[in-house]
Amino acid sequence: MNVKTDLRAERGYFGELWFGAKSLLIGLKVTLKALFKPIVTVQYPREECDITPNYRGHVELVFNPETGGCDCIVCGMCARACPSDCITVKGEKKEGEKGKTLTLFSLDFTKCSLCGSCVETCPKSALTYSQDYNIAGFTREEFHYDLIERLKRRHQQPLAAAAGGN
Amino acid sequence: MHPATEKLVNELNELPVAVAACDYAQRGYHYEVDVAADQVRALAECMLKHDMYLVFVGGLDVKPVPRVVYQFASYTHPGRFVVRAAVDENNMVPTISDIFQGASWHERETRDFFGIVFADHPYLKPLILAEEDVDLKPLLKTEEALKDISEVSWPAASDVSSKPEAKNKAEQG
Amino acid sequence: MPPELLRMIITAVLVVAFVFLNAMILGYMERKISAHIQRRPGLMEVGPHGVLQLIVDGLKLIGKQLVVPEGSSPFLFRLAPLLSFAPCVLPFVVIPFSRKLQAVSMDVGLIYILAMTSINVVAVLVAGWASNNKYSLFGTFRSVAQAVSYEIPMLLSLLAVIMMTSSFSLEGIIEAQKYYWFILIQPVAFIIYFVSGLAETNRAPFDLPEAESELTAGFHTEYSGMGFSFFFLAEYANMFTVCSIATILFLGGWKGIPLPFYDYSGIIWFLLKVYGLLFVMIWARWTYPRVRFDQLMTFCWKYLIPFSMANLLITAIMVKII
Amino acid sequence: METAKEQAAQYTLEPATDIPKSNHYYLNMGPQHPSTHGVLRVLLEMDGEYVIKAQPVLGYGHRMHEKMAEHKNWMAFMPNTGRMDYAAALPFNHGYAALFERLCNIEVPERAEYIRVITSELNRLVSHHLWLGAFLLDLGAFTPILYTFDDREQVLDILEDITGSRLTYCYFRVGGVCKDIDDKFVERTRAYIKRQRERFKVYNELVTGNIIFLKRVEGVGIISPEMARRYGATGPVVRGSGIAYDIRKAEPYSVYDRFDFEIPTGTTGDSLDRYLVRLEEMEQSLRIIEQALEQLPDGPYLGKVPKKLKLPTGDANFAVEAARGELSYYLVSGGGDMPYRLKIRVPSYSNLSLLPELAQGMLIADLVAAMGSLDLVIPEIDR
Repeated sequence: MNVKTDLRAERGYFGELWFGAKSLLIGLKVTLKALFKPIVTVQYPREECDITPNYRGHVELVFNPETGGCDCIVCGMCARACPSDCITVKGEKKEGEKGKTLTLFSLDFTKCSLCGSCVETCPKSALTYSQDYNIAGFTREEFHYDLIERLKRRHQQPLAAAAGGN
Repeated sequence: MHPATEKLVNELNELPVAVAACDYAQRGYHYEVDVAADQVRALAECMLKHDMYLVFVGGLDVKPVPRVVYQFASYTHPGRFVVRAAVDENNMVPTISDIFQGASWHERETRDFFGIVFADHPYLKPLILAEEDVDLKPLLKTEEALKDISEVSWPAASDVSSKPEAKNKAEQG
Repeated sequence: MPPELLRMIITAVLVVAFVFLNAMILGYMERKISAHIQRRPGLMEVGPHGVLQLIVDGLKLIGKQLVVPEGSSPFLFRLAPLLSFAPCVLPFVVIPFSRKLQAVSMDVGLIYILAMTSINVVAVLVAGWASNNKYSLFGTFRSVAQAVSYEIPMLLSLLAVIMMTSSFSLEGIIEAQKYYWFILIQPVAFIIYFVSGLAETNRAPFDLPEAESELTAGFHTEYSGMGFSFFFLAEYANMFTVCSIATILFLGGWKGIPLPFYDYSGIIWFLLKVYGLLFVMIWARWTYPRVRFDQLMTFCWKYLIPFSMANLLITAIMVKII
Repeated sequence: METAKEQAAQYTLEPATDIPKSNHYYLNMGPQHPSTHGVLRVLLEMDGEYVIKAQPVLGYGHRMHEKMAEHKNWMAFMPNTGRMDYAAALPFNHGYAALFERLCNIEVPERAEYIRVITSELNRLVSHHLWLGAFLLDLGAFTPILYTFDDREQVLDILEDITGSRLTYCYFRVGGVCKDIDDKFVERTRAYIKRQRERFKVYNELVTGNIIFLKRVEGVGIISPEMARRYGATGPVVRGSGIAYDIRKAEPYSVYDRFDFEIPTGTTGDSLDRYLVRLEEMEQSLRIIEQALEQLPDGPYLGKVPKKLKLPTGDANFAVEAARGELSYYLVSGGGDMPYRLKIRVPSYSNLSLLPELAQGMLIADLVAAMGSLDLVIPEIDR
């Protein structure tokens, strides 16, 4: 299929003038119309866009309300699946419990490429994506996240706020 | 087989090159060609004559000698050729950049990554790497990782039945 | 102090103040109009709807260092912004803002203005040459060639009006439009003048001397701080001058239906017309792509000059007959 | 032969015109220049405003993806594919996933193939929107880029809802895709198609018919079919030259053979043709998406894939039509789950390589227009 070729027509001296003037006026019409249309942008730091719940930010541990912690069994699948080696998981064996207990889950977000391998390989579905998208910091260390700490903070703050209200 | 491809294959058979038809569904190309370094130019001219275009030129570091891989295809009919040329004793292959001008950059890149020299190339300066990295050759394999050419080729047609993917399928099932 | 000297000082202060104010208004207008054409809000941060942004920008520019590049000619490099700014201020002296508001009444007012606006090209030449930058030099080449060739249709189109009024005096031309505006009988001259005016002030689609996508910033690539802001001021002052000439010659100057505030209706009408034309200039800039250099020249020599000459000829015949 | 060997062994052979004539001079366009889009540097030998010789200098954004591929299994390398062509990452995902499916003979559920086609075509629209805005920005029109970005945002929102990211997607998996689409997606996509059709009118009024635009692109940067072939140009560049070559038709992959769409071609091979071809391609993409949504079957979105793929020894190639042309992954495997060698043939690389010949004798303004019409993505060239 050929694209339209009428744009290439020989128009002659006055034909070109007429064609040109008309096209320029049509262009002005388009922009004038736009001038009176509502704006489509968002004043970013003042207002923020609604982010879709499917947004895939960095990983977070999933809160399990029954245990009050997370479901991680320290199998290390996520750390092995990570293409950039940015996950470190450590756990220790405690007396009277089967399996290990999570003691450290750190994510080096500076290296993460947001592929989602860790979330997909997790056998206990203990990992999920965070919704944070406007992340900024001054040092690299600010992006070395301690996910256990983050989990605690996320689920203690509402409680503390409620307590403060009372 | 498209008649134009057939003509090309017939002409290639007249050169001292080994042309083998392949299963497109399995490999994604139609013909595999093995060629010696001194026949590369004749082959490229033949490709040019038969309306093929150059898809890419790349290197492949294998024992006993590295290969230069060319791929040709056509705008008008299906027919994808993968050409493997063994470098000569000086680690050289003649350039085809005067036949397919697009090869010039690909050859420079291959020089960057593999150190394969393209004889008579008019301007074999590093393209992608910096000029001081002329001896870096990042894609060359280490001694232990280096494999023989037979270890990275499809098994010969006779033992098609023992294709590994058949095994894969069995694992799936 | 002799009253004449006092008058001159007051005029000078007012004119320079007006140039700065005009640049601020136009800068705000340009950014707001472009924003809304592109469907974004534009300036919103400093002051309500960002009205104070231009003041902050001005302060920022004053505070910045004027970096003189290595290998440049430091004297000429520093001279060029001043050379660009000074002649732009002078035309304001003779522009009749209303019947009573005019600093100096001059019989050859029009010629004076045209002479002053032509100096700008020298400043651009000096700026581009002194910068020791190839992009700047490109911008300069283009600017000089463009300004010189577009002067011809511009003057030819103005000549048609001058022939009808037999006067170079701006008040005289306004008085001659007692019953109708000259745009009605000289539409071709008006269009040619306006297009040449766009080219003379290096406004898009004729902004080749500072074509961003080709020459990064053209002749003022190397300028920073106040050096840059002088070019910026000069551009807006030139735009105002071009539009006020168009208003005076074709749109009846300060003439208009008397408004309730009688004393000021002249100046209100004048500014309304001028800023209306300036709006069109800005509107066009944010609509069109940039022309190529040879096309710019072709357009001038193939269309503008023949048309303005034909227009002049017809005007001459009509003046003779009537 | 002996001299040829010596010459080549030196690696530092200068081109004949390295020393400019007295009235010629060098101009460095880039790596930081408003119209080189990223870190491309073009070394220009100029005579006044005319370009005598243009030499692109590459490698400023080089990351050696091909080496990384040799040390990663398919899943670990998948994010890398999206980072080569940031403007249209999904076709790059697609080629890599499909290459492994071909090598290991893995079945992909039909629904997954449809999802792949729909999202890839949406991504092509994203890429063409970006190109359209940037191309006009190169020509000095500031406003269209904001309009195209407005439309592009609509597609990005749809894609983000499904893939979770906006630009460097990592959505396809060997055997399917990682997340199913839902009714909301279908609905939004339909609404978007309707909106986009309306918007083409605006583009045509504002840009296509504009006399200044036509004058800037007509007859500029003419690539003859013969020249395109010698350089291996593909995609809209070669279609602009009048050759109806599209991998989606020539070597149909996925389910592209089930849709009724046409390959737009130009007549002269100038920048205007490439512009019109891309604009028409956007329309054709909408058609494909419409048909795919119509035919969308139910079923699983991810097939059965062994946990650890075992590659057979041998080589395979997979070519897809990326937004800029033919993308070929050529994989040589020596067993195991990692490639022995992966050659990535990217479209912009060949498309840019014709610039030195194209640029000869051009005005610098035309060079900017011609480069814009080639639609270059530099990270893809540098890899």
